[in-house]
Amino acid sequence: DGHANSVKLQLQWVTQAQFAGYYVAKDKGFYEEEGLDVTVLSGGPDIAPPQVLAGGGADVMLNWMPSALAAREKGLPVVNIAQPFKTSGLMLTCWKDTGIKTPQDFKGKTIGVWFFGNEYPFLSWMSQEGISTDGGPDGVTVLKQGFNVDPLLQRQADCISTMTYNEYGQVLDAGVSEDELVTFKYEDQGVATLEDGIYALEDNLKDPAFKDKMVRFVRASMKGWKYAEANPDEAAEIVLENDESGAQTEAHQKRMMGEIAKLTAGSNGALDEADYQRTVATLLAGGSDPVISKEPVGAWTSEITDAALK
Amino acid sequence: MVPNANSSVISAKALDLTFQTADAPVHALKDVSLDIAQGDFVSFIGPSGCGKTTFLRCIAGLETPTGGTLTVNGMTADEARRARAYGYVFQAAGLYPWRTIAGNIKLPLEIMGYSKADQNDRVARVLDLVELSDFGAKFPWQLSGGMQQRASIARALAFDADILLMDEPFGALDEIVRDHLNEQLLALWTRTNKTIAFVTHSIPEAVYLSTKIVVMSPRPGRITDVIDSPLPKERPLDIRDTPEFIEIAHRVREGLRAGHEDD
Amino acid sequence: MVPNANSSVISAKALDLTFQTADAPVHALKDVSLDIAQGDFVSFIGPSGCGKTTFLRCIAGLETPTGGTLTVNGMTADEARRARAYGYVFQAAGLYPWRTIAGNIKLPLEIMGYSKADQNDRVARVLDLVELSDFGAKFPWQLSGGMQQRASIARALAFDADILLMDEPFGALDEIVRDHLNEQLLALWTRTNKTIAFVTHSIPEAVYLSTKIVVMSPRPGRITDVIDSPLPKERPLDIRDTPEFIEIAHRVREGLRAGHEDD
Amino acid sequence: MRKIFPVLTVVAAIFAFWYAAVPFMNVKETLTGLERAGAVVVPDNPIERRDASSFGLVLNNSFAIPATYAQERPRLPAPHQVAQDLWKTTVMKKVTSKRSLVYHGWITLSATLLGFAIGTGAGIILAVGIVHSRAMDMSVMPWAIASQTIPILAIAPMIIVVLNSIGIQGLVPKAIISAYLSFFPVVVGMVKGLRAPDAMQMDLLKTYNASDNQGFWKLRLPASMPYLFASLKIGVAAALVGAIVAELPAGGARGLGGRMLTGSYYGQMVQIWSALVFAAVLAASLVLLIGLAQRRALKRMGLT
Amino acid sequence: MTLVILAFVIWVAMWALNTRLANGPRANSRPIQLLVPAIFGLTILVVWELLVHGLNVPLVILPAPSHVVATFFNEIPTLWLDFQQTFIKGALSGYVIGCGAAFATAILVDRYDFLKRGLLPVGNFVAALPIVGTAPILVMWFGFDWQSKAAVVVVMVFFPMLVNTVAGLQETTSMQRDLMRTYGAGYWPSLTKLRLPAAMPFIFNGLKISTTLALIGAIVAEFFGSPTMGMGFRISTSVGQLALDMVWAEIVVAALAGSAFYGVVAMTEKTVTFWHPSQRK
Ligand SMILES: Nc1ncnc2c1ncn2[C@@H]1O[C@H](COP(=O)(O)OP(=O)(O)OP(=O)(O)O)[C@@H](O)[C@H]1O
Ligand SMILES: Nc1ncnc2c1ncn2[C@@H]1O[C@H](COP(=O)(O)OP(=O)(O)OP(=O)(O)O)[C@@H](O)[C@H]1O
Ligand SMILES: Cc1ncc(C[n+]2csc(CCO)c2C)c(N)n1
Ligand SMILES: [Mg+2]
Ligand SMILES: [Mg+2]
Repeated sequence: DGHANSVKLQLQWVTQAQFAGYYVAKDKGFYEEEGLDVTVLSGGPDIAPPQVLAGGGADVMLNWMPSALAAREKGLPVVNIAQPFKTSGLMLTCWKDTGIKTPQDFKGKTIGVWFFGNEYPFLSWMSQEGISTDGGPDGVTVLKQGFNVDPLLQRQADCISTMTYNEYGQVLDAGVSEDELVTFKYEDQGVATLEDGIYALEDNLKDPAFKDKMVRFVRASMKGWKYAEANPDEAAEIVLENDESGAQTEAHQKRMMGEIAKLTAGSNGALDEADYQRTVATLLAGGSDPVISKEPVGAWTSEITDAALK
Repeated sequence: MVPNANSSVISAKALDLTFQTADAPVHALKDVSLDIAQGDFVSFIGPSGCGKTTFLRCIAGLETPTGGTLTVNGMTADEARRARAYGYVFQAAGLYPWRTIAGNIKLPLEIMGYSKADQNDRVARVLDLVELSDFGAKFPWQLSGGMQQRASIARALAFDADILLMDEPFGALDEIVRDHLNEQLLALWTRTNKTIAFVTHSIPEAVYLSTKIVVMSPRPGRITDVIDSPLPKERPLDIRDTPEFIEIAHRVREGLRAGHEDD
Repeated sequence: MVPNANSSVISAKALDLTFQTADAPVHALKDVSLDIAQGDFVSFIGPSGCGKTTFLRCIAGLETPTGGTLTVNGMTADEARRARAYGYVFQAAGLYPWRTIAGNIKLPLEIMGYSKADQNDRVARVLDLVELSDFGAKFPWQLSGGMQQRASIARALAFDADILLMDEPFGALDEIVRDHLNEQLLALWTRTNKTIAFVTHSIPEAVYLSTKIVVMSPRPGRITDVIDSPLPKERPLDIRDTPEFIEIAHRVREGLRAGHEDD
Repeated sequence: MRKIFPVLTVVAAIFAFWYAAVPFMNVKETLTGLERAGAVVVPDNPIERRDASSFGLVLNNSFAIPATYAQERPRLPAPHQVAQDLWKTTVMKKVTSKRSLVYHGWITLSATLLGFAIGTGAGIILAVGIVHSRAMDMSVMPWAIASQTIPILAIAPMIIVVLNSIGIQGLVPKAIISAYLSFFPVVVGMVKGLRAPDAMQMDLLKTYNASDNQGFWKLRLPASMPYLFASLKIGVAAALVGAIVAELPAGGARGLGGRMLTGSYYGQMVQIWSALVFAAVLAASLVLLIGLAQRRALKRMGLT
Repeated sequence: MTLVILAFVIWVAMWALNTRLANGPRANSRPIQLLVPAIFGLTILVVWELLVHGLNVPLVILPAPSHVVATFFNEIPTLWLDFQQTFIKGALSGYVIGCGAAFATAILVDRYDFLKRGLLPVGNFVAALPIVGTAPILVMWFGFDWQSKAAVVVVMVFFPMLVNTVAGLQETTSMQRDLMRTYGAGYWPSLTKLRLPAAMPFIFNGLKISTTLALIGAIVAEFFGSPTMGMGFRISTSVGQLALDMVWAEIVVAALAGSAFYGVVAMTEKTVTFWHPSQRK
């Protein structure tokens, strides 16, 4: 029946090239080829995808692993079934003229951080550096960063969180040259956590029909991703067509697609266990109030990707 | 004042009413006995707070006495109210501002389920009676205070009640308009032969209108004097300058002052 | 009615006042001439809308006439107002509910800058004058209507104004209370020898109180009759049943009716 | 004219003040930009400028004033920048375009109208219940007041998710949030209105031995009309705010709320400002419309 | 399923009980007037609890009240910190500044009729600006800390307070004003002795409306950027962590603080405007 073939996907942000693979797969008919009817639900800062999943509003979601593992500990058993993003795009972007050269220079500075479950890699990084996050001359003052780069441009913060593919570009678009900035990629600092994985509910995965549906979904999605990597401009156009807000510009989405392609490049969809272990280690190390308190069990499965990539 | 079941339209015996309020109970009526016969025009006069309104409301079944008996048309007051035995005119006209004058007069007729045609007939008739025929389509605020008060009397006359209860209907009007309405009310009473119970503050008004003047006094509210008027039924306004009139007025004033001195 | 600058406290000559309203201009006062001498008690009577209030407000400098001349204590009305030449008593007591009775009486004294000690003296004195000594610390709503009105008279007496302007001060009270206050007012007037201008709707009240009764009539508001009262200064309440009294009352009523028939 | 002149004066004063404020608000970013382009500015160090007063900066770099009015990401956009953006996004775009404010305005408006209808209906029903049942009056009223201390933005996402999970999506969840905000003023106003008839008016009906039903239709309801309209005006403005708030977690970033969100997300201050102005104009028009309906209805009822 | 039925039964029973209490002989006594809403509130909690368990609602969507209460008591230090940041620093300071400024403006507006006719219509327009749009702007202007929250609150409470105060200052009857004129009283005596006292009920109306606006404004503004504490901060980050129990604990704090704030202002009103008919009995 129709239900067996319909999939609702909850994104974790508004429509942008960060999610190009799914829009491409839909637009190019890859889902249709798999017999799937996929609805892509865009997100935003006030939407918690795990909550939507729990409420039955979606079958699968995209999520950053810290947030997904936190949900798991809260009793919502979500499982990573595929990991199209190999590399993390998260970084801190700082003004060079503040004198920041290494993470140790953060002391006494003000840093904007995204919360919503994404603060944990930062906290864990700072605790590894031995820097307190409660302000004061020897610690950093943390701000809950809103959704834009103005705190940096207006120097309310010395550093802010940016994604290589989005906010960093916005800083440059504002007329700032790369020479004026210093960046710290989480990937380079060894505190990267997995981003933009595909997650489903554990209970649903016990159902073979659902599992089969997911296999087809992941297969088609990865096909979409690989197509997007190969045809970035076309992918950006497809994203633009699907943007309901009318706020996105072509230049911005094309550049984003270019940067996204670098992050998905190393992945065929299967989760690399080493990356997973590093993510978990980072999170368990996280400061005084760690996001997860114990090693998660069954938080990911390779069954789906194994079947999809056969 | 011997009760007479046949001719008495309203008959109160040893009526008592105490209001329970937050602080002290208020003894509003004490041992009030009175008989009103068919066709009487009875005025109630007395200082503020002596229970005039309360007594009228008891007759209307709007207040329940805490003691004594009260019959209206041979029924209890509440039954009489349900039987729509009387028309009630309040101190202020109390017309609904969102209805025209005709609409206001129709209100009781609609509620009592008169037919549309009958409603219109009656409205026309009572408008004529109070000389407001040209004003049926106007809204209340387009009329002067005196005209509004006449409309409210028309409203009480529109359905077939033999009793008219009026609580200071002209209290808010100026003396000249009041004189005029008094004349008209007398004419109407003569023509229709209704029984009227009328509350007022004004001695001349009471004397001019009534066949019977009931003087009340407060704390607790009770009847101190009942004066049967020797004036003829036909009363030109000038009657107020006659010695008989002045004599009765004097007696009423004396009665009032006596009641007042109890304080 | 020959104007006499020496004895005339208030002197109006050919006063005219037209209100400009949204629709048609209202001719509220037309050619009003009147002299009020020191110590007079002048009542203004007339049907609603005849300009009684307007005339009093002109004297008080609250309204500006559009024609004619008006002097109060030899000054213009506005100068007199600034010189605090009169006390004004409104129809409703208009006490400020957030002040005690004493506080209300203090109000004009505070504004006029009397010393604290003087304020207390005066409050005590006028409270005594209106027989409210025990109620200084009460709030207005804790008093009956008649007591409130007495407090408002006390407020107008507290400072040294020779003129008292009163606009239907007892209009809202019941007849008995009113009689009582009338008596007290007369006593006060005899004692203080103030000049009083007094607006009323009630013929008995006008006749009972005044040395001079001014009958007015509307559209446009003008003076139709000025009656000098032959009654003695000492007036018990019973005087109202004397033939002289009834005679004057009759004349006032005739004057009123004549004005009314112009409509 | 007598009515419009003071308003125009105040508006002119606001614009004058606004224009005067722009250089001070934008000077720091403007100077940084100009410095990048090679101009000499004092002081020549962005950190010193951050800690300097805007006032001094404008005085010392007066050549930069014109540029403060033409910033792409201004802290305070100049009125003409907002006006240009409004013009571009309303008149110059097809109304079906996703870049048209009219298109987004309509999305918000439809949620507002539906929410307003639901809120008003619920409010009236609740008010009737409260007036007719003492139990309801005593139990519900205190909690209705307490319910308004809950920050709607905090529970809006939950409402959306909960409704989502029982299969309600799209316009309705937004309308329900919008209704949540608009129902309260209606309840308060209608309770007051239905209780407006004084004891005498109620007694009059009693003398006619009228039923409760007749009392409602012939007295309470007509007497409550002025109150109803007064609260509808407050309610419709609240409904619009509700619809805009609901657009943040509703997904898709559509509607005026979506515009404000994406504007803030991409640092497009001008876009926020024009969405704000558009929303305020929308609110004012809705209130005006209800005012017109009020005037007509009350006039026909003889109440004015 | 039994739990759901039980919930229904309890609901019906409560309603029957409340109807009896409300129509009973002592319905106007103080205890009953507190008891009836209390029973109603308690029933809602019990029904909520039963439904959450009976329908197996996931914790991450709606926590049971018992769970929220437990969190509330476990997290008191955090809640207290957030309360200070948002309520004391943000809401209260904004409330004082906003209401104070509105009051001063109202006096000015009242003095100059021109301002009144010009400013009030514009004010109504500005008051319709949704907070969702103004908050990001004000956070950008005034920074991440409580100052920007106070600014949002100022913007939210200013016009309701202004409109009420202006209306209040016009509340005097012409007779009361004329009385002042008969004393030859100038502007200031009229203002302090007549118009301000007479305006108090309206001023308090504005102050009461502003209490809830202030709290909501301060919380919502934190959604758009904040330091790492505050009720709005906690709510938005806890949603991300699916700590719904914490979200509801903060909502409980908000409701308690809001009701208490309102109550304090209402009580002050009672003492200040003791003379007003609505306050007497
Ligand atoms: N519902 C009530 N509850 C308590 N006391 C009441 C109530 N109605 C009237 N009273 C009191 O009963 C007494 C008689 O009141 P009533 O209204 O009958 O007087 P009245 O003679 O009509 O006075 P007035 O001339 O002022 O209209 C007064 O003391 C009044 O305060
Ligand atoms: N401020 C005003 N603007 C326009 N017309 C007014 C104004 N004040 C009074 N009038 C009109 O002037 C006329 C005289 O009014 P005034 O109040 O002096 O009458 P009055 O004799 O005191 O009547 P009442 O006995 O009803 O108090 C009336 O027609 C009234 O409508
Ligand atoms: C409130 C909130 N803050 C941060 C993220 C993390 N995140 C996931 S995708 C994305 C977009 C990057 O351009 C960001 C920031 C989130 N989901 N919600
Ligand atoms: Mg009465
Ligand atoms: Mg008058």
